[in-house]
Amino acid sequence: MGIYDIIFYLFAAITIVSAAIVVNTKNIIHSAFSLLLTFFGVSGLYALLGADFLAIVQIMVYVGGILILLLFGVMLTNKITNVDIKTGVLNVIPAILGLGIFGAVLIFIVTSTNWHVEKLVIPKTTTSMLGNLLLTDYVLVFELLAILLLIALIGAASIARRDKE
Amino acid sequence: MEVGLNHFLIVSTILFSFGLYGIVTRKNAIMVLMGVELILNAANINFVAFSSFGNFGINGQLYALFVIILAAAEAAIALAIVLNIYKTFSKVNIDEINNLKD
Amino acid sequence: MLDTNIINISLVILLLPLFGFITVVFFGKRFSKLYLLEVAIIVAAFILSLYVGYTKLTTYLHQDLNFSFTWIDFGNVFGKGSMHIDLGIKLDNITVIMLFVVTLISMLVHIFSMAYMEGDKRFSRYYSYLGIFTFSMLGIVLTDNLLMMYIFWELVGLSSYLLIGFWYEKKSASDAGKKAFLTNRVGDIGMFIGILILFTNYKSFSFDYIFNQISNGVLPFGSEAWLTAAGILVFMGAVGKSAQFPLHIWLPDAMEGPTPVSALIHAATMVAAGVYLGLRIFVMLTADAMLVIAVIGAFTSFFAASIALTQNDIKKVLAYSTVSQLGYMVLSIGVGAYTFAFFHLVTHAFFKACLFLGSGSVIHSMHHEQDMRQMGGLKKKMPITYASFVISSLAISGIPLTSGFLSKDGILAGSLAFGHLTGHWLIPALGFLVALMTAFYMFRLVLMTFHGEPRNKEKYDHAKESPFVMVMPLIVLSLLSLFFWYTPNPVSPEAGWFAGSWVKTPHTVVPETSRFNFMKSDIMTEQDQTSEHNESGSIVEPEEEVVHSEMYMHAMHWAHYPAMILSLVLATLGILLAFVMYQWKKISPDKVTNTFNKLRLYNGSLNKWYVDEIYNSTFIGGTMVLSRFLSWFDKYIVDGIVNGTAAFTRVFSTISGYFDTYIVDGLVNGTAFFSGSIGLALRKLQTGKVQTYIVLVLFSVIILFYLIGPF
Amino acid sequence: MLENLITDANLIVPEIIVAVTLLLVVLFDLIFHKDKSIIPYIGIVGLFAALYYAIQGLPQNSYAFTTAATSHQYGLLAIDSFGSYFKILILITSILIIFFSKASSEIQRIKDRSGEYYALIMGMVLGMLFMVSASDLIIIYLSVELLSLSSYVLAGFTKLRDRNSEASLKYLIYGAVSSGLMLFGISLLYGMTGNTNLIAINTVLRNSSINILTYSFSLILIFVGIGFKISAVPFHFWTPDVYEGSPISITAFLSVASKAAGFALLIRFIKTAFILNETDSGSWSMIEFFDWQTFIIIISILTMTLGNFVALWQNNLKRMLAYSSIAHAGYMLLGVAVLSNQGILAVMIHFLVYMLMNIGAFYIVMLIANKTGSEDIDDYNRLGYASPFLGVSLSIFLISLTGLPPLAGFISKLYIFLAVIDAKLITVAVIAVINSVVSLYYYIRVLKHMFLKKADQEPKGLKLAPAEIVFVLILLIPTIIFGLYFTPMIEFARNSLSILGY
Amino acid sequence: MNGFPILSWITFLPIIGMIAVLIMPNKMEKGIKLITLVITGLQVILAIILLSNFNYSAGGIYEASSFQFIEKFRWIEISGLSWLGTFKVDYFLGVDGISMPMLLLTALVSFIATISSWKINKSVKGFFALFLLLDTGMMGVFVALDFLLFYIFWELMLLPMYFLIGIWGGPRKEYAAIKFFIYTLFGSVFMLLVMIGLYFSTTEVIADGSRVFTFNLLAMMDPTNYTTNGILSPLNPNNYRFIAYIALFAGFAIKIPMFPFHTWLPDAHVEAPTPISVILAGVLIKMGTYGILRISYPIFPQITLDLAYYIGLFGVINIIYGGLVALAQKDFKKMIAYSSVSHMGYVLLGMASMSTIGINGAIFQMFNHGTITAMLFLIVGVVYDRAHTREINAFGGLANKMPMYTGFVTIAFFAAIGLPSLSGFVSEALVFVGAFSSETTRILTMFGTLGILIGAAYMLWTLQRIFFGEFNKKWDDVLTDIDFREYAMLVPLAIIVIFLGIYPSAMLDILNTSVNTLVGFLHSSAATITKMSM
Repeated sequence: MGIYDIIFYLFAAITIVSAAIVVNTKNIIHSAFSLLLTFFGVSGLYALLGADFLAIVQIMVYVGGILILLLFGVMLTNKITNVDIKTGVLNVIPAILGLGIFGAVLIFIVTSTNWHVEKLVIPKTTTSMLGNLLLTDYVLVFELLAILLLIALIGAASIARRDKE
Repeated sequence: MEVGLNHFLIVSTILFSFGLYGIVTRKNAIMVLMGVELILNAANINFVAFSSFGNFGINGQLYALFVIILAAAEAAIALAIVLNIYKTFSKVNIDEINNLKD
Repeated sequence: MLDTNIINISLVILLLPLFGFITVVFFGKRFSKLYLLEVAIIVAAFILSLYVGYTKLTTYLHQDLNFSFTWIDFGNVFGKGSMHIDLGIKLDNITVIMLFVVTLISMLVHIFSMAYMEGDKRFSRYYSYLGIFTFSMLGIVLTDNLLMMYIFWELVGLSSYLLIGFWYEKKSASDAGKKAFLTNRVGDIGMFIGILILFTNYKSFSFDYIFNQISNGVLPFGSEAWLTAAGILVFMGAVGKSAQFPLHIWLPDAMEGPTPVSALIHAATMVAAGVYLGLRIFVMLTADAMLVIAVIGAFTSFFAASIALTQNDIKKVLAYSTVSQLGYMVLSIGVGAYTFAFFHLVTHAFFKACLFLGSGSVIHSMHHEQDMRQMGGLKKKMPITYASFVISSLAISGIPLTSGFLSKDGILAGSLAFGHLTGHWLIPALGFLVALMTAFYMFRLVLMTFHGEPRNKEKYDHAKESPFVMVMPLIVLSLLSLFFWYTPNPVSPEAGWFAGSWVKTPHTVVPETSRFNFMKSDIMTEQDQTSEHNESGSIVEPEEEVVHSEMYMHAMHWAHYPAMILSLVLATLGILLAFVMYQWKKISPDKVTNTFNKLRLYNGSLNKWYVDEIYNSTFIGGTMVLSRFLSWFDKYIVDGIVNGTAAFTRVFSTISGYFDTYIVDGLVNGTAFFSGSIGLALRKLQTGKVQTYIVLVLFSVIILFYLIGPF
Repeated sequence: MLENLITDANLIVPEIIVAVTLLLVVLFDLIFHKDKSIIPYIGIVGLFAALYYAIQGLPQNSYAFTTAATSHQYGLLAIDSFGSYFKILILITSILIIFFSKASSEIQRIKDRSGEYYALIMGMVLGMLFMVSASDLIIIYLSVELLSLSSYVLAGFTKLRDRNSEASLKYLIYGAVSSGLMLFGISLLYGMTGNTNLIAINTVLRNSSINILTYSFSLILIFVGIGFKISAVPFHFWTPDVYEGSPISITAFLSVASKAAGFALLIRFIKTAFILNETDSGSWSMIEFFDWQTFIIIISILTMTLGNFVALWQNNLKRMLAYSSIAHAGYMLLGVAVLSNQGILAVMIHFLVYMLMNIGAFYIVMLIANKTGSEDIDDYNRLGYASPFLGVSLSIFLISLTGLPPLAGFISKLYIFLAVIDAKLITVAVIAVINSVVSLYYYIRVLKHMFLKKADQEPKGLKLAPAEIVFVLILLIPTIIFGLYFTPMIEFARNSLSILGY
Repeated sequence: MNGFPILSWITFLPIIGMIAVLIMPNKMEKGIKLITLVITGLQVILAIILLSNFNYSAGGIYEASSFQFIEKFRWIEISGLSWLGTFKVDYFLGVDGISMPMLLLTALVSFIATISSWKINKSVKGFFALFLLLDTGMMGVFVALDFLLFYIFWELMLLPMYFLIGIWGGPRKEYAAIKFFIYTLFGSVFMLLVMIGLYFSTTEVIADGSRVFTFNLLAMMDPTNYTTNGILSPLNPNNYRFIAYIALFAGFAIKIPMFPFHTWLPDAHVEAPTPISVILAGVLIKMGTYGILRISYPIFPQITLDLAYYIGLFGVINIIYGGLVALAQKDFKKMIAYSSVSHMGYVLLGMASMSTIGINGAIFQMFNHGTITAMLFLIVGVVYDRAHTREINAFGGLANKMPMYTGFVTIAFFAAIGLPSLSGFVSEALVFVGAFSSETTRILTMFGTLGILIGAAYMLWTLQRIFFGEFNKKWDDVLTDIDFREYAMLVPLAIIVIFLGIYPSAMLDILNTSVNTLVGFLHSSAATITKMSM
């Protein structure tokens, strides 16, 4: 077991444990901060896979953006004086049952598949390669995402703002 | 056992299952959204892992990048909707908001 | 072309009453005297039929006249060649005699009714009905084929229905009409099936053609059993129309109609149509069929006579007596005494019409009183009626010098011979017993009505002899009940022109193997062979009688005098007994009643042996129960099964209340119920909770994966 | 590079126009913030222009945005007549929906936000246009998301009633999960084939063996995303709730356009990625790893049965129409399940007709709701007498939806059954016809309420603007004409049958 | 007819009328009624013109050349479909001896029903517009020779009928209307599948010489047109053909209505307004038997011959069952409705005989039942209009109060009973004769004859209860004898009933050639198909 493996297991553990906390803790704030850890873990896994740029983006966008958004959400939808910002659960038994089967099937098929595996190649300059791809082959996607963000902006603004009464 | 593709896939699968579990079980809309994020992250791990191990080029990372951007957009809209719900119902517990049903 | 003329005249005779019917139906309301037209028409018809009868019986005595045309043409039918349905008329000797009888009695009834029905609010309607009846009856008489026979048969049924129910305000009258129609239809079904059998095999309804084919050895479906069946089935029509057991029940009820109608239809003509039909198909009756017919006839005559013994309603006695006498005629057909069956038909028509009209006269003068127990001593008040009544009663009892003696004697002789030849002795035995009973109940009737002391003084005082238009028919008919019209020799009918030359037993056409032994021809005569090989379609009647074997001739000869003497003795005995009980009061009728009632015989007879009751509780009741059950079944089960399934309905009946409340207007029946239930179940999935939906989606994915995945 | 870009841009002129219109709408929203009544017209002009170019583009047959790494036929978008046909349908629907929205009192009441409203509509249109021509899984995913994000917002846009917000939230959560599953499926498929382009995937599948379990699972997951869009059972759960909760114009839009886009996507997905070859007679033989036929037949039977049977119970007309649209998705899936050009033709025809009758039905429901404020079936009592025009028109639309001759709905149903029976799927056909009998119950129920029922109080007649009558007639007349003379409709669809790919 | 498209005119004339009616303002009720009367009157005239130009010796059935007044042109043609070749539908109308009586009946009954609708005063415009639409549907069914066209007409009359019962009907009208609709639709969707199956099994040569699939009914009848592996082709070794026959038959049987699919009929009849009952009983239910003769028989001859016994069996069940249930009815109209079930049994029995006489009788019975039942329903309408009840026991003694009415009732009732000299007798007798002559249905026929008795029983019982006995004073004011309008409806029917009873050849000659052709074709085609499939 090399250092690579140890780091992998570390990040994997962080990811999975914190994800477990995210979905199991009753306290929303706890859960939001666990999510932060999860994102970190995933980011680490990206790094292990040689996706350095992606790892950074993960942290920037998720931690800097999405998570903050979520926290805002939590704050805005719960009275701050309310000490135990807790939330109930439902569907636990069918969920465990269903997802148990679902997860088991998934793990079974994932592991049993003979994936196309070659030697792990870690490209050095992912950032420039990604940049190139983004503006050549995937320029359409790039534009599409721009419009998507615009729509998200308009949509979010229009639905969240207070109506003129 | 040396860490290989399967390890990453197992992590992603677990993450995926947790995400779904969260979505299904949590009452709070925001926590449901957290579950969605977990799913997206799981898929992203897959993309990156496949592209790295399968030598499919760097496209997989690009896809993950797209997904991250999309997740942000989705989160923005989602939270706007949740806020709207909160304004309307003064609560964000999804299971209590079911006027629309048969 | 005299024969064409006769045909044309016959057609005119047929259509005249129809014309009268239509005219009176449409204009009877506006012109109240229009019934006179109807009377005039029937008089004309009578005169014409006299002419036809005369010409036929003189010029064409041994030749039949035919006329037919194509009614429906089916063209060239696949696999069967050209096919068509013809209608037509045929004049032979019995036709013209019947023509005469029908028009005569019809005419007399028309005349009689002018007084009897006077003042009825539907007077002209009555005449129009008489018109359509006469038309239908003449149709039966004239037809040369089974289909037309059936058509007019039904029309006769209709006119009978209309006339019996003429006073339809009375429930009993409309009931009786309905009963008559329906009972007749039972017989008609048999007749119709019989006709179907014949048509299916011979592609023709024509009597002559069918008989010709049979005599050529072409049997229905190739078997003699089917021939027997066809004969019996067609005869079923006669059982209905001639009120034979077990379909006799309608005739006594039919007395609800006006009495002249009873005379015309239910004594002289319509009921005789059954016998006429029997005679028409006589040649195709096999031995088995004949035996069945004989048994039916014998039993009916006895059975009806036994009821007639105790009836108190004057018309009921006559009605049962009619049934009984019709039984005689049927018996006569059964035993092969063709001539005497027809002879009795004719003589009975006259004397029974006379009796009915006489009773009508009595009823008329007694202000529609029909119960004999209210009568008595009328002979002084109504001498002419009384005289004609007595003559007719003597005739029906079979006392010499009357026509009844001649015909009845022939029948009894025939049955005796039959008993002798076949060993079926019960048939003649019943015949003779009935002769005794007939004489008794007829004179019981005469004595109770005309003799003794008046029992209802008030009605008696008002009674008087009927007007001329009513007694004239009585006189005519009673005169016709005397012997000299038929034969010069009052004890030998064969000596006369009627039985001697006009009406001869035709040659049977059934295969040798299914004839009675005594009917097998020992020696074929030459005419016989030519007739069998005549393929022109119409049989030329053999000039000599070759039907019966030597054996039969011997038997007849042997039976003649014993039968005559025995019947005479029995008739006299019956009359004497009536006198003893009702005139001289030597034996109290009550005592006899009580004696017999120890065996419940009296009440049984009085109540017509409960046949009606049995029918009511079995066939009619059963049908009604069945029909109500089916109606229920239809409403709840068939509808239920078709609309869904009954089981489904049961399973979901618990929630049906819920269902009804919400969906009943749109989704009323079972399919809807079924679909609604599915919908209801599926609907439960739509909880409104989005997370539940997601759980369901996840499960669905797993299930789909299981279903479709390559396991 | 730039040349390529220009060539490619030429191929997606309608999309570009819609995108520009979107920007213009936003721009004008800012400029005319007092009176925004001009904005819908900008949208209409833009959509008409796009429609014009879409019609122009019908004969085109080539890939756009081909990736440099691969040969020419691996484009991100497939511009073919099949796609153009659906683009035309979607654009026509969009134009109708804008007029529809202009007439809807719900939308009128949020006039001040109409800029955003129409911008989001344009976003939806754009998403759908990309969906119908997407031939790469990433484009598929992103265009679905573009459509979804816009429609999430639009579902709750009016904020007039609680149920708007609720619809929005449910739609969001359901949609996010569905697309998440789809994305996961895509990632698995990517892992197996190393590619996201449908053609490339097809090539890989032809040439190498793959793990069937994983393959099936990923396809089912991807199907969740598409099934969500076309509301196929069991991925339909959002449909009734969202249809009922959304503004009626959006409901109509979702039920027609977004479903059309979903079907186009599904057909292209199956036809491009999994076909082995197409015979001369137009039937497809598929790569055998996954039994698409059985799978879609199962889904289809479930869909139509559930749609029809549950619709029986609905009292809200919008909700009933939601279930009816589920049922229709079932019939159309039958056309897909045949896996032949014939089936595709039937689906295309059905969509054309479905657009007419469904928008028509929704429009009348909207007109009535405008006046009465109710979509409840009990409030329709005797409406046929008070407003005979609306009553008769709605009857015709509903009868056409039932599929009775001589209306266009019959023809499209006939074509579906022609395809199904020709494929010898007799049992399926029997189930489908029984379903169509069941469907009669709930359609006729509306008619019953309008004409047969007694009302507590006689409803007042509705005054209709001429424009509203014209709108109804525009939909009504083709519904009748195409029932009697359907040659042009079928010629049009038949000429648009070609799908790029093998 | 010199190119004058008379069949199109007679079929679509009511559509013109419908448009005219719709244009008329609501208030001009008289005008609307007059338009309808004129239109249906014109239809009768056109029908008479058709009859006078009818060639009695042309067989029709399977041979396009011996159909008359043919109108045929390409309605839909879509070429270049790789899997179908050319998709084409013909507008193909024509008349032969089987459709001619039905056409006459439709024209006549529609006209009578229009007169009978004179008293409709609720939503007059809607009523007559729907009525005329219904008229087109019915007429179209009887003249269409293309299956798709037939199907369209068949379905076309569903919706008007639904509304006509549902809006203008009695207390349970909604139930009855939906029941009618669902039953019929249920039958017809299977017809649709069979139609498509047949479409893919038959080809026809078109102008350019190529063979294409076809909806042409006549082409479907020709065994040489079958494709080798069409789903309903006898060359294809599967049993779909049998199933298709059953499905198609069920579709028609529901319309007849054949036991056990008959339960919609009493409901629909009882609830429908008088003119609609008249149409329903007079014309609509004939479509079922007509469809069987026109489509099931010649297209599936060998199965038809195989199943003859069962067709007859259901016929006899209809006769007896319908009759017995009618006997138990207390509602006048329901009684007559069930009598229709019984009478349609004769039609089935006659058809099952597969013989010229039987089928002649069956078609003649269809016509006669049309006229007689129309009369019966009009008769019910007369008392219902006046007394507003149909309870049989509520009446009594009407014979004195309403003598002319009673006269018509007697004619109608006795015609229904099958009294000779009225038309019902001839057809029933021919049915029995025909059915008895066929070995398969012989025993059944014997049971069937029981219908004669049961029919008489319920009819006479009803006659007695309503018209005889004591008059119920309650009705003294309301019950008046029939007026001119009612004469106008009843007299023509009565005349037809009597005329055809005395001179049935007037109708049978129209039928005969076609029926002979049909019977011959049945056997020869069955033989051909049997040979092909071996």
